[in-house]
Amino acid sequence: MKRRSSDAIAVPIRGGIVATICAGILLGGAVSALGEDVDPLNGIQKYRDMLKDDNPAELSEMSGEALWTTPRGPRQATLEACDLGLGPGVIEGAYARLPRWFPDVARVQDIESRLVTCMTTLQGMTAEQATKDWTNPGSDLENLVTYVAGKSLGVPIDVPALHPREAELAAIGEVLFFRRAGPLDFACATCHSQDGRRIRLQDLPNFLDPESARGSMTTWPAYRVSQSAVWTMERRLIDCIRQMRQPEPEFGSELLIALQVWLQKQANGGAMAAPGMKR
Amino acid sequence: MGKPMKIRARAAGELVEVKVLMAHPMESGRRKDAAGELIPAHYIRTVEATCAERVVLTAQWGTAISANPFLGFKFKGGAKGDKVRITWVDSEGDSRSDETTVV
Amino acid sequence: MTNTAGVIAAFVAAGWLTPGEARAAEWNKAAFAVKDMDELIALLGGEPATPSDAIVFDAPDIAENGAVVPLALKSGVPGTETIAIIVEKNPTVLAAMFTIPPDTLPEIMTRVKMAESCNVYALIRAGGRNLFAVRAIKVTLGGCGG
Amino acid sequence: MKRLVVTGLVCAMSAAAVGADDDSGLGKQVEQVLRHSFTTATPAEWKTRLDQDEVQALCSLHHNSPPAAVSERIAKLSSATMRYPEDGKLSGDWKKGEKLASLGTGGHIGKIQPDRPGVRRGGNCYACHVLAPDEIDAGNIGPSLAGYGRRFANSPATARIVYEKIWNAQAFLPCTQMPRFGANGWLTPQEVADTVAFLLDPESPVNR
Repeated sequence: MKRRSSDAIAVPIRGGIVATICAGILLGGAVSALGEDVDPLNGIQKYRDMLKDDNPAELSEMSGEALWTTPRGPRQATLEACDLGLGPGVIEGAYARLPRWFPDVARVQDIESRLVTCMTTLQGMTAEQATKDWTNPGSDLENLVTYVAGKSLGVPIDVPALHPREAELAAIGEVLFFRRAGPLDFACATCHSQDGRRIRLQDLPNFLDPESARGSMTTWPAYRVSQSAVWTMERRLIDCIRQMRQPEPEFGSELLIALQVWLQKQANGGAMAAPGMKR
Repeated sequence: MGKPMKIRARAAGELVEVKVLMAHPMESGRRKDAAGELIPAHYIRTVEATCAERVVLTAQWGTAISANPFLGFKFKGGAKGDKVRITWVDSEGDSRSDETTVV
Repeated sequence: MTNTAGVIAAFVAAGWLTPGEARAAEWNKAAFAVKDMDELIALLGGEPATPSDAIVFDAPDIAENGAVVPLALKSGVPGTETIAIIVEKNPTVLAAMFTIPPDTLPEIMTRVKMAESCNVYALIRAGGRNLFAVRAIKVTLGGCGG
Repeated sequence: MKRLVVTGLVCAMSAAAVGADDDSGLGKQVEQVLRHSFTTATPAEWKTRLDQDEVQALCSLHHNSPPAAVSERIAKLSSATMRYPEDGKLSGDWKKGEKLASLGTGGHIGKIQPDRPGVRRGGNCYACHVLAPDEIDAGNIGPSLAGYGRRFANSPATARIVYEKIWNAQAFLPCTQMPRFGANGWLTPQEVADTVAFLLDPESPVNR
């Protein structure tokens, strides 16, 4: 685990007069000997090691597999003919290549929105039925996403964003990553643009660094012990935005797709290791 | 009926090592939902493990076992091909029983 | 939803359990209401508990989240019949009691909830003796705020 | 006071530069995505939660590394936001400040997990800073502030700078990650003063 002492000035400022003056009177800038010797991270590492195996997300994968292969909905069809981008029924490696452009719906979809498309077209459900209670622990949609993601185990993330709309969304996603708003002035970049940072003791991936981005993106969906539930990347992003004290973006909305296209692009080449287990 | 468990039973020498994940909310009765209402207690109280009809472990649990419980233990006298069965009963009288083959 | 007795009866009927085994799986309501280890021993019987080096109690010193704290307990005490886990500052302190048949190793891995930082005890009962090992586990607070 | 120097700097920031990105196709596309993605947000939520003020827009545009002229502009705008408690005491009750420092709740909206009514807003200082050295679960996005009060004379001048830094850190360090706790109305002047006391009071666990 990378670790830095907590002495750096928060944001590097390039050559501004103001910045220079301010650095001189910055009250928090000095290195403190106190607090530096407190290193609880070894203790936390042992905790994580002891939880490495036997991930309760395996229960979600089992439920997801049953949902994939069981006839459901008004048409009593399974999802086994669902095209996740690699052809009907091809599930292995599909997650690692999402989000992507789907010509049949003429838009870029992530795994959740693609599954909803399959549930509506193949099984005859309404979108409301397909997404009902999806944020509840153990929801059908989260179980399905976990099952599909598990079928990309070891497959490198491959979201080059070459289709024009994918490329547009990647660019939009980058702007959104840096877009500060709300009563705490937060953007994704506030917490996720530097190496070795933590909120309390939780490590924060730096999505400007491909290696760090891979470490994060390859391990979602993940069982979150604090929630006793598997969370998908959409769910993770919605909650980050809630914690930024901004309103909830809608499920499947372009904002969530754009952020995911950009994040996956940053993480390209990382071998999928989902489902993960996180705090 | 609860959801299926995930059971692994592996023979290593004279031992069989068993690892179980159970799908259960293990509600303590002290948590509140988004509306501020207490969520009623709902938790597994007893677990029994058998191998070829012989009891190899029993457990009594309270509300402090984590949600989606994990249990690992080892016993002697089992062999590849034996059936290991895990059964739980919860505080609402609901139960679940699943088995796997020792590999 | 059926009641516990009904379920056990069904298992017996299905040949999964013998009547004797079903009794072994009964739940000790009084034990799960005790407020500390001494009260538990008073309830279950035997000598007052003493610390023992023969118990290997593996746990993290720091738990990243109190909802899931992994524990691994191993008793080197001959004739270990019961392993109990006691979380000192939980509203009800007894987390679990495991009954160990003779051919089962006195080794348990599980995960418990901790309401706050405190001592966690592994209590071993063997032939009327009560022995324990203890670990202080710190539960850390989470990130962005609620 | 050096802050006055900052305040007095002439700013040559042009209005055109502020909205540079907005005129491009990308800026319009981002706006469109936001409109399509937060369709249930109320006008009040747009105003307070999603629309950007000038400082937020500038920091976003420059990825939090603004050029000199922009830094000056941000510092000037930020210095103009300072407000102080009515009683003039810039260092309050450290025990109240201590509670605010570890409290991370407040201000969550939405349908999935909004705050329950009556939840207090905290400063959540420990999310980013080491404060009391024996509190191990402290973050490191910001610098360690352990023993902070022992680095300076516990004087009114010190209290004023600390107060202003919590009120609006961007007056000192444009585009810092630190929220503008006072200027944004997240903490009251009294709460900011209590937090100052938590940092500076010799009795505070930060300095013991």
